[in-house]
Amino acid sequence: MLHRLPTPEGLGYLKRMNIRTTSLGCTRNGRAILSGISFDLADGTCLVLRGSNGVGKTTLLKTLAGLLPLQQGSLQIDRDQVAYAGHLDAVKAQLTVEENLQFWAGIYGTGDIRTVLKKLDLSALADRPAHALSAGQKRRLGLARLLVSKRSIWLLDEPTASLDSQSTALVARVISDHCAAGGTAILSTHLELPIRKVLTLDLGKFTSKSADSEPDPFLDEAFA
Amino acid sequence: MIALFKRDIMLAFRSGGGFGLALSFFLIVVMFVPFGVGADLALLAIIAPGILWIGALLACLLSLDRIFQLDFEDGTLDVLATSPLPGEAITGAKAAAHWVTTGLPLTLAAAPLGYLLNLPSEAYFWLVASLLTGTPALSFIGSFGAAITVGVKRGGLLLSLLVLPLYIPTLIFGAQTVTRAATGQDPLSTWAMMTGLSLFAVAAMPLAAALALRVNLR
Amino acid sequence: MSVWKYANPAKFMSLSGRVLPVLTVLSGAFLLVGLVWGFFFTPDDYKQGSTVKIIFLHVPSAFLAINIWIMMLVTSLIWFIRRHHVSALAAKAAAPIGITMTLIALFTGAIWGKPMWGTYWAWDPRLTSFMILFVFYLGYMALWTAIEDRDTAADLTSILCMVGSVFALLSRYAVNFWNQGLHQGASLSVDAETHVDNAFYLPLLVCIAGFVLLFVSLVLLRTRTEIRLRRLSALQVRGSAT
Amino acid sequence: MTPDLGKYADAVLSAYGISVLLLAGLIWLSLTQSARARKKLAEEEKRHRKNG
Repeated sequence: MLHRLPTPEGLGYLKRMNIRTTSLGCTRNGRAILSGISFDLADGTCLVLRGSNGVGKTTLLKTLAGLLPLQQGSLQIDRDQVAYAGHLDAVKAQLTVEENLQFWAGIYGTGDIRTVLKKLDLSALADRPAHALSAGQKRRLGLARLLVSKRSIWLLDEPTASLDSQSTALVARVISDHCAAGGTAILSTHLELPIRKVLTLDLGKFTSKSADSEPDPFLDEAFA
Repeated sequence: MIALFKRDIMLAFRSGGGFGLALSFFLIVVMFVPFGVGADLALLAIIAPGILWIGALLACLLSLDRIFQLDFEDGTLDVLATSPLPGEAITGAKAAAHWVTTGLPLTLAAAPLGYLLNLPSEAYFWLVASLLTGTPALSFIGSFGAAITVGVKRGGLLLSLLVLPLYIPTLIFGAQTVTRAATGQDPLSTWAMMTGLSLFAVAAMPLAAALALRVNLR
Repeated sequence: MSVWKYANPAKFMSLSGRVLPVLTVLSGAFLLVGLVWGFFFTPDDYKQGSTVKIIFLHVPSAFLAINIWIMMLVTSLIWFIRRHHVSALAAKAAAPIGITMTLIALFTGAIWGKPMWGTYWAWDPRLTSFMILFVFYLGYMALWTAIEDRDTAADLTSILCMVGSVFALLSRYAVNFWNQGLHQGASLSVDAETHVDNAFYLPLLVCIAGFVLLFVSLVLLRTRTEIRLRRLSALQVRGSAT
Repeated sequence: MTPDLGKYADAVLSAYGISVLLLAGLIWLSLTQSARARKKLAEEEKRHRKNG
């Protein structure tokens, strides 16, 4: 059962398929929770993962990022283009905003962080230690890391959690701009974000039944 | 890789804890030995090489859990694992930074502390030489232990239990080098063996640590 | 027909269930014969007197202490490369047996040492190596109990076992070196077993066979326990899912 | 019955005593663990079969 998502208008056939999954299955703590996920995602699109808590949004994102091993199906994704942001900020409290970004620029081998700071309204805060930032400012710093990475596939786990409406709008704008520039984003959120060209995937439909889960050798047959 | 190395050193200086703590601990251990065994200078001269090596080893052990734990807790390791850096580069850079912030200062502090324990004058050069090439082994082997226990809550004690047995050969060769120098024997062969061991640890442990880290990030 | 099919838990359970009673009886018989023979019907050594009878405990336990670690290394490798669950569980099951054997070797060695060397404990290279082996077992077992997730625990303990083996070997060489450095012309080495009289040789072989059989029976029993526990938790997970 | 162990009787007997004690402890532990696992699993299997 292949759930091919409709290609958004304005993207021709020549557009490269950035991410392709075929009947993907994920396990968490050795227990199959998702199966049969198939989608194609073209450049310039944003995919929002929906579903109740515990349905496996984080697990799917981690599998896409390569942090969890692929359990079933096939996955085509350019790992050299993946920038992952988990629900933790990965911000060092002892370093300033600028030092935090400078570090990630060094890791990703990209240079200029000034334009990124400006774009996210962080220039004024550049010398402030990260422990003095508010939750919204920290999240902006996390987004700045994605921009600094200069990578095209963003995998975002709850980027809007614990943010006020203003910060949420900023997150949506940054993601929108990224997709408009040809990038791809897959994110999980409970909110309706004002992003153009957005597709939605309800993970509730792919909850694994134990029948089609990975066979557990310890459940094979009864033994005395 | 250099960025990670630099940042770890910067963090060690910033947070204060890791850097000064190891040195203070080393000083206190050395200070406690005369309290325990008496102030007989002749006796102290005999046990000084062992005390200095064990003190340095324990001081090194103190800060091992910081190598990965903090980055694990705030999600940095997840992001690093998806970055262009290979796993071995992450563990290698972090172990190297640990050495610069603990092994190196301990090496420098060892000579004056040796004087407190009446270490014979012939042994100072070899004390510094053995610690200089031996403490990298402590940091790199320790980083492997830290990578294994990173997912364990309050894993400090477990970390010591796992890492200390792995330190045995380094300790034996290191302390033996200084003892030989102090008693007028040739320390070069033991020093060479310890340095070889250290090189092996620097080359191989990042691989093992990266393997363990990968498992723990799942 | 591949030998790997016995790595399937159900197959392993049925096979081991059939073999275990036989092995248990065999190991009991061998141990009884070997130890009774050794204890009651061997002459005293002209030099060591009756203490030579300790050999029937010391040598087999020392032999197993080392070989159980090697068996754990092999099963760890199999788990790591082929991911057979039974293999990882067998390594976990073997560790407590290994540590018991190490303890027996240490105690009997120390008791033997008292009349021979005049002290229970000397930092003889062999005794010291066993002390080191003991802490390696301790660390390995502590890691198994510390980690909740079973596959993660299996992965990490097998990595530890592999790295630990390298360093255990290095420690052995370092200890040999260190001891020579301290006591020139060491007179305290336990090399009695290298030239064993025929009167002791046969009962010793029986004892070694008995210890090995006992180990195999125990490791099967304990692996079966681990497999049952594993199935128990798998059933519980499935039960809570539905 | 007991052989004459001479002046080393203490050493030999304690060596055998400690070894037998340790082995017995290990066997006892393995058996109780086995019995407990067997019982728990049997209960769970029964519950599982009842529920379908």
